[in-house]
Amino acid sequence: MNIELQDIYTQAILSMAALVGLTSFLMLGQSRLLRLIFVFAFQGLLLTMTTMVAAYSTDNQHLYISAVLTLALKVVFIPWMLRREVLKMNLHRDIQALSNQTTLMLGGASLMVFSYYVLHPIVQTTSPVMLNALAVSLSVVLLGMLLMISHRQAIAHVVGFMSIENGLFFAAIVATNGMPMVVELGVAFDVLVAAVLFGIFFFHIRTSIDSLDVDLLNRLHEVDEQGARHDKNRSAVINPHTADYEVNR
Amino acid sequence: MNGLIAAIQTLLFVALAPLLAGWLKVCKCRLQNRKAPPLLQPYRDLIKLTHKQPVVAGQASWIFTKAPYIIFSATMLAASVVPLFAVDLPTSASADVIVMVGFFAFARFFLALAGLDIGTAFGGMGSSREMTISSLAEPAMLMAVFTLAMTASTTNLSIAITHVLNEGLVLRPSFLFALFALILVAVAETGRIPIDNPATHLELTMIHEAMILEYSGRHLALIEWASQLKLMIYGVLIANIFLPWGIAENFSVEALGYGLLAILAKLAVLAVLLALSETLVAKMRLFRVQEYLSFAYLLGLLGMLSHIILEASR
Amino acid sequence: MILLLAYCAVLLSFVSGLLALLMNQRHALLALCQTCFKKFPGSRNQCRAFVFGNLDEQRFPVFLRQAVFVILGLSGLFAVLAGLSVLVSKDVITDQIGLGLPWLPWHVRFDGLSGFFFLIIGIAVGAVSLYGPGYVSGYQESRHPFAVLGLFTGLFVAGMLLVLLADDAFMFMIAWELMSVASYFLVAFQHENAANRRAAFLYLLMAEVGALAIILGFGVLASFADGFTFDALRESHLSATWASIAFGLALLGFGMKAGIVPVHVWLPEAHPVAPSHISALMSGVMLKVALYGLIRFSFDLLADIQWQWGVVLLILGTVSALGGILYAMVQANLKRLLAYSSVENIGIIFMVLGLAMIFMDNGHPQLAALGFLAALFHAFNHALFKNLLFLGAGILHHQTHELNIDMMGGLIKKMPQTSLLFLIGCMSISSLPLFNGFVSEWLAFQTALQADVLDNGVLRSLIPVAAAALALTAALAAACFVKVFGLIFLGQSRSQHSEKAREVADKTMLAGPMLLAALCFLIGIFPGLVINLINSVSEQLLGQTMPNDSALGWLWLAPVSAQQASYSPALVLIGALIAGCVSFWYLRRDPVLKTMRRAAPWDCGFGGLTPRMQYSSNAFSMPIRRIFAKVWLIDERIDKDMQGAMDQDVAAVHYHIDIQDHSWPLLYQPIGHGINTLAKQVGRIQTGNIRTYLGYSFVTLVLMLWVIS
Amino acid sequence: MIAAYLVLVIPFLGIILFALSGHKTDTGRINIRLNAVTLLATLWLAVNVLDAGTLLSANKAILVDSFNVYLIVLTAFVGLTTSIFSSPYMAHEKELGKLTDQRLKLYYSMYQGFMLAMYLVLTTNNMGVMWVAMEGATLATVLLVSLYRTPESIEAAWKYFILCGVGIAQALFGTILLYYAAAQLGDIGDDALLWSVLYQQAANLNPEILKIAFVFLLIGYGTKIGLVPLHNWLPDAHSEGPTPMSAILSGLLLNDALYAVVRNKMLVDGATHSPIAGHLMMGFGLLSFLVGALFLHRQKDIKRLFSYSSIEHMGLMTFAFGIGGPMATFAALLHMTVHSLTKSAIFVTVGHAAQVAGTQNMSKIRGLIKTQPRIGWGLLIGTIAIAGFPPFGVFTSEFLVLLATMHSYPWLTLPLLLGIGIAFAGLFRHIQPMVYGDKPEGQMPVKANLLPVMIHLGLVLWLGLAIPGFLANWFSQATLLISGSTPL
Repeated sequence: MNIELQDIYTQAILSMAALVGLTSFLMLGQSRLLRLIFVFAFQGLLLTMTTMVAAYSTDNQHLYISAVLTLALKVVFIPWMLRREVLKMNLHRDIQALSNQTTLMLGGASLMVFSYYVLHPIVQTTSPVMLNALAVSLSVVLLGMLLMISHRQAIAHVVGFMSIENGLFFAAIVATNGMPMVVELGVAFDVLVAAVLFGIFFFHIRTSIDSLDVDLLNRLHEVDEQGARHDKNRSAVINPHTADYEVNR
Repeated sequence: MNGLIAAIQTLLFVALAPLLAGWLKVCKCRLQNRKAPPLLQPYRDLIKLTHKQPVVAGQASWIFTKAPYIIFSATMLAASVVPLFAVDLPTSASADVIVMVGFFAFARFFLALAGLDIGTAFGGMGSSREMTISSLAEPAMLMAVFTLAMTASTTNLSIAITHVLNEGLVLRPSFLFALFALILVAVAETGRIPIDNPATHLELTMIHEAMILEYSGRHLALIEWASQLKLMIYGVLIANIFLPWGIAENFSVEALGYGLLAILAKLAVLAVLLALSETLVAKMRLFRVQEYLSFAYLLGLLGMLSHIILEASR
Repeated sequence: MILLLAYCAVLLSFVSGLLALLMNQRHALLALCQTCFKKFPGSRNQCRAFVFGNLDEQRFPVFLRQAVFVILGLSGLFAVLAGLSVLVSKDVITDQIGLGLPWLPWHVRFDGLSGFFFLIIGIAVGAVSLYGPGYVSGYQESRHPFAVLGLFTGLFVAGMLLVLLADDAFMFMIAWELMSVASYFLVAFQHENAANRRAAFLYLLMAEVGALAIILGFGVLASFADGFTFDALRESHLSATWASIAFGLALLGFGMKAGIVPVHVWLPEAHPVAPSHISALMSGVMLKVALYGLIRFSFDLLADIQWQWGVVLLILGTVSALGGILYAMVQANLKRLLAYSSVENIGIIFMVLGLAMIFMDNGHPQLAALGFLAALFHAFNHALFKNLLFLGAGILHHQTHELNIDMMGGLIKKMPQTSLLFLIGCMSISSLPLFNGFVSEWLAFQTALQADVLDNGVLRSLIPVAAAALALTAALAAACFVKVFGLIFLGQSRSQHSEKAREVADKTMLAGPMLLAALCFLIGIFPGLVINLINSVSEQLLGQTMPNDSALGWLWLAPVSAQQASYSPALVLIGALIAGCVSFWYLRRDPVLKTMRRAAPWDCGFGGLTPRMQYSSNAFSMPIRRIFAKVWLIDERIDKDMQGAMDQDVAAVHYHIDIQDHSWPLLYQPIGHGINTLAKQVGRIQTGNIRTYLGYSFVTLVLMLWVIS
Repeated sequence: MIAAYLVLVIPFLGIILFALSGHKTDTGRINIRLNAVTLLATLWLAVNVLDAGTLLSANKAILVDSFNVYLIVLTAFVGLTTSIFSSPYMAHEKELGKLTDQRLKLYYSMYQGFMLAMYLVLTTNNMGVMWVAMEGATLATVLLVSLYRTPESIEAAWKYFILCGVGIAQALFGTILLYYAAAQLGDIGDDALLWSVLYQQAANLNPEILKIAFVFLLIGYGTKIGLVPLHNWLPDAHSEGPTPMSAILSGLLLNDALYAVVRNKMLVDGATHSPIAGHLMMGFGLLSFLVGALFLHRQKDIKRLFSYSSIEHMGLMTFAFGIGGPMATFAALLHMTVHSLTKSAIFVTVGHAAQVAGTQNMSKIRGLIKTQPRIGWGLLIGTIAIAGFPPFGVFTSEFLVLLATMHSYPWLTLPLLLGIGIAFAGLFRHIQPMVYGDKPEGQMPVKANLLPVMIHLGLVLWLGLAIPGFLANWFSQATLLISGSTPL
């Protein structure tokens, strides 16, 4: 594929894709929450711009609406809310040590390659641009998940979650020029409600564990701490001759 | 005619059983350098017992008082299906050798119950041991009998003996094994040395005597008689299955006479052998009995296998 | 018409179950009746009096109990009638019921085999319903509601009958599981005891596993056929391997229900804890239904019998028979002992069935028919005498509140009728001549003795060994039941309870056992009655009948030919009567000697016998325990309490014995252990950390994408 | 068609009604009535479908065919019976002081919100809207999970929210890919997300894209189904939320997520002509089934126990749909119905049992039959039914699944068999001590309405004995739709 042979729209979209991918990387490596939120807002802005470009080039009215929605939600409302939380919780000074940042970045890079690899089969039936765009959005999705896996702050989780949404949105816009209106509105509504709910949950979590570290949310699990107690009873399951099988008695 | 002969045979069985016991005792005493009681002493004992009023334990139930009759009848029925001096016995058809073993089991069942009825320790001990030994002896016995049954392909004793007779002298390894097995079982089942000693009442070793300790009078007579009968049945079985020659095959008077003489002679010899072995062998501990009986079982099994592998292979 | 009888039997058992549910609805009934009478004022006063009399608070429970059992008894009666008529008419009746899957209504088929088992169930249910009202009156309504007992008894019986009627895999499984589940509730009926709950759990677990195996067995057949009806399954011609797999699955499933070693363990746990009339049905009848299933599966559906299956059955049967009776021997709990003895008898049946299979595949259908006959006959007999013994055990429990035979003794004088009935049961199960158990064992021996006709040397030597094991089993069974009868009924009372025991007041409770005992004896003397019925079964199923030599007349049993073996129990009975009477009258001819003198037994001069001097259950079986020591896991301890100077004097001796089944540590504990360990390992994936969970999601996604491309 | 709209409008009105008016004592009763009216509407809808066959609204927004019509009725039915249960249950919880009026208001309006989401998932013809509704269901219930505001419930709700959110986002990616694939065909335009259109065009869709799309859809909706290893939210959410919510989550949400997967699978199968989608589903299904069964053994909390049982059963259904033959599909459809009925009935009894004992800890719940026989028997019989004993309907479907597996993949029956056995043991080792035995000190009966349980179990029993003609007809038509042939 020769980039110079593509029209300007395609070039713009590809650049946007590259930038969106880059912001995802930036977020992945980010250990300060405020910066993380800023980069997230920037990604939202890129998304808005992409939508605008798409709307302009295809002359699609409803894409403008979705661009506005994106701007309002992802660039303004959510970052504002998160930032407020961070400041309120006094988390902006915390630097969360990412134990193996290098590995993480390498992993992220290989995810990108992997996205291309996965989506490669569809290149036969479609343009390479699409492949690029889809691969980037897939890698944004995957990087978002990786972000959530590697960060312990609930705020970072929300950012990761929303950046996954960004990735999806990007794919929708680039690959298919947006979804049908009703779906777009629905998705936007869901995102809004989700954002509100996140706000409520921050409050609840804070009151319950006095922190937003999700690793502390680990009461509900199936791992056996008192192995010995179970060992004693385990042969009793169906043996009527030993003790009582009703283990918990 | 057949029915009459069968009845006579059975009655003869019953009548001769004490004689065999007497003869055995005589032989044994001779071998042990003791003065023997008269040959007919068992008859005198039986008559004396039947004329005494039986004394029964206070808590005895009907099982205790009726058991002797049941035991005696069952043993007599067993005797009735064994050809004594003539084959072609009609009773053999109505009850074959398996039924005969069943009759023994029947008698033993009630004997053991009677032992438990009074509630003494001895009775329980005797019953327990008797049932243990017999349950080991029974399969061994059936193995021996099955060897015969498979050779003659019948379980009808009368027909089986005819079969052996008609075949003439064939040396079958299987019969040899079966014979030994049957002898060992017979010794165990009739309570002879080395399993049990009918002559003693030594508390810790007795089996048969422990069960009948509380019996007296006609009850005791019946039980004694039944056990003499059982000894005789085993003797006749051994003699007539493995050495059937001389037994009457038709009902002419001389054939019957020869048959009777032949079986008497065979039994006499067997009794001598038994006496000899009882003199030479010491009594076993109770818990070695299973070795003895499993040896018998092994012999029976070997007999069966040698029949299948050596004699009937195809 | 015949099918109608069968349907009646099923419906009546359902109705009896539903009727029992009315136990708590007296007030509703009362109201209903009142409105009815108001509506129809013309009704007779007697009728009204009858209705209200029975709805009286005192009278109602008694009345309802009787009504439930009367209906159950009618169900049994109809089952007997249906079974007999189909056996006599030799018909095969098919029908369809509009239940089940949309494309598969319930297929019903009533043929000789079903009919024969109908007969067994009918007799047992009849006996139980005669016995039932008296027995259940001992339960406290508040603790052990009759509604539950009655409902599930009805469902249980209906389930068993439906299994026999089923002609498609789906209905078969539904009926089969109905039977299992209903009996599970019955086992758990007295659930206050932990032992009962354990037993019920174990029972249901094994029933479930067994049922799954059966489903799979059907599944193997169905995957080579089009449809689940038995007709379709019969047409599925399997390769030898698949047929063997199907047979193996069926054997596992049905064997688990039947109680074949080593999958027998639920039996000795469940039977002792269920109410006695239920144990009687479970042991006497339900195990037979499992047998029916195996016969239906292998002889009817698979049809192409392979002799290797026969060998498997033979070996398993032998092991079960020996194992069962040896374990029975050392039990002190009467019902547990009886349960193990059921294992033994089922083992015998399987053994003979194995022989039948071997003969079948080796081209001796007549001998196969003989083995088949022996197996079915023994099944019939076992149903009779095991039912009898369980009902007897129930009476004992009802009267003495004991099941430990070490706590009984001397009951023969207190309960003369029960003891006689129990004695008949013991004699039948010990296979003594003149009783039915002997006839079937005799037939089994006769089958085994025909091994000579086989070409395969291994088989020819294997079968006699099995026969010898059978002999050992029979002898041990006799020893075992001498112990049972002797310790329970003879000797002196070993406890307060048995000291105070009385004969049952309610004589109808004895009617059930009496019926069974009479049948035991009757069949023992005239086995031809049942054999003719079974012959029509094997004619339908195998196309062969037992070649009974009719030359000797109907009193005789000559399975192969009169030359080979024959048995005439009637003549033996006559001989026995003659011998017994003659000796009896001869010896008692002198009137002076007729009387016996009563005296104290010999006590070795220690001053009186006490009950504690008697042999106990453990003492009785001690020689056998020593001889076959390897068969059990025995934990035997003697603790001495010492006292006095230097602790040299023995104050008291405590004897403990605990006997366990080998199958627990070898089979069940490893499985239980394995599952628990596995569950523990699997539990580790649920760490509680959300990041780990996200990681799972991520890895799964990546993995799937990788897989797909 | 009006019926279909009614079904959607009534719960919507319900949300608004409950949200605006504060909580009153009779809110529970109004909730019951609303659900009853919805049920009537769905029945009307069902009659319409019965008469006219597949219904497609004029704007193609709503599609009701034989596959979803019975699910709609089932949803309404379970919704109604659960609301009958929830009314006294929540009142009791309030008496105990666990809840405030404010939260009850939230509860009731979210109840209707959840129902709306469910109806929308089922009735919509648009795959995008289906996704929106599915996410909406998560959002509606997430606050219900944390209704008690205990640290555990908040933790559970957070996990539920995040895991399901991330999961469902993947489903959206799948949907976008689907749309993309359809858009390539040209001249479909906005109809490219309509299932009815996609289904017609399935053979022309790009198989490669659809394969990838299916992976995303399966993992996305699979998270909601509770497929191992994506299931981790499920036991937490079930055990910490109020019991009526567990009942509808288990009975409805999981079903509808599976419904979404199957709808998508139909498209993918049409495009790829390979069993790859089926194989993926079989793999996930079997894994969930086995792992769920094993987890049962280790539970201490009664609601957790049954949520693992749900995982196990959903695994079985997924597996059955994965096999794909007519018999397996029929079985899976039937299993969806009976599982939903049985499981919601069980949760109802479980809720009461927990109230009787005052705890969800199974080691503290004892002797239910002696304390309150109806609850004890209800729990016991429900467990018997869910464990797959006949004559209950669960048996029928498991029977068919086993036989279908035997037919197509004989060796897979072995793990299946093992799983059923392990699951049964796992359930019963916990249930039996709870229902049986003597009544412990201080355990008192509670006011309970067990009518729902009886009706549910009665229906399951009926389905086990005979499947009514119209239902069988729907099942077989749906089977035809999904697998291409009918078992009839």
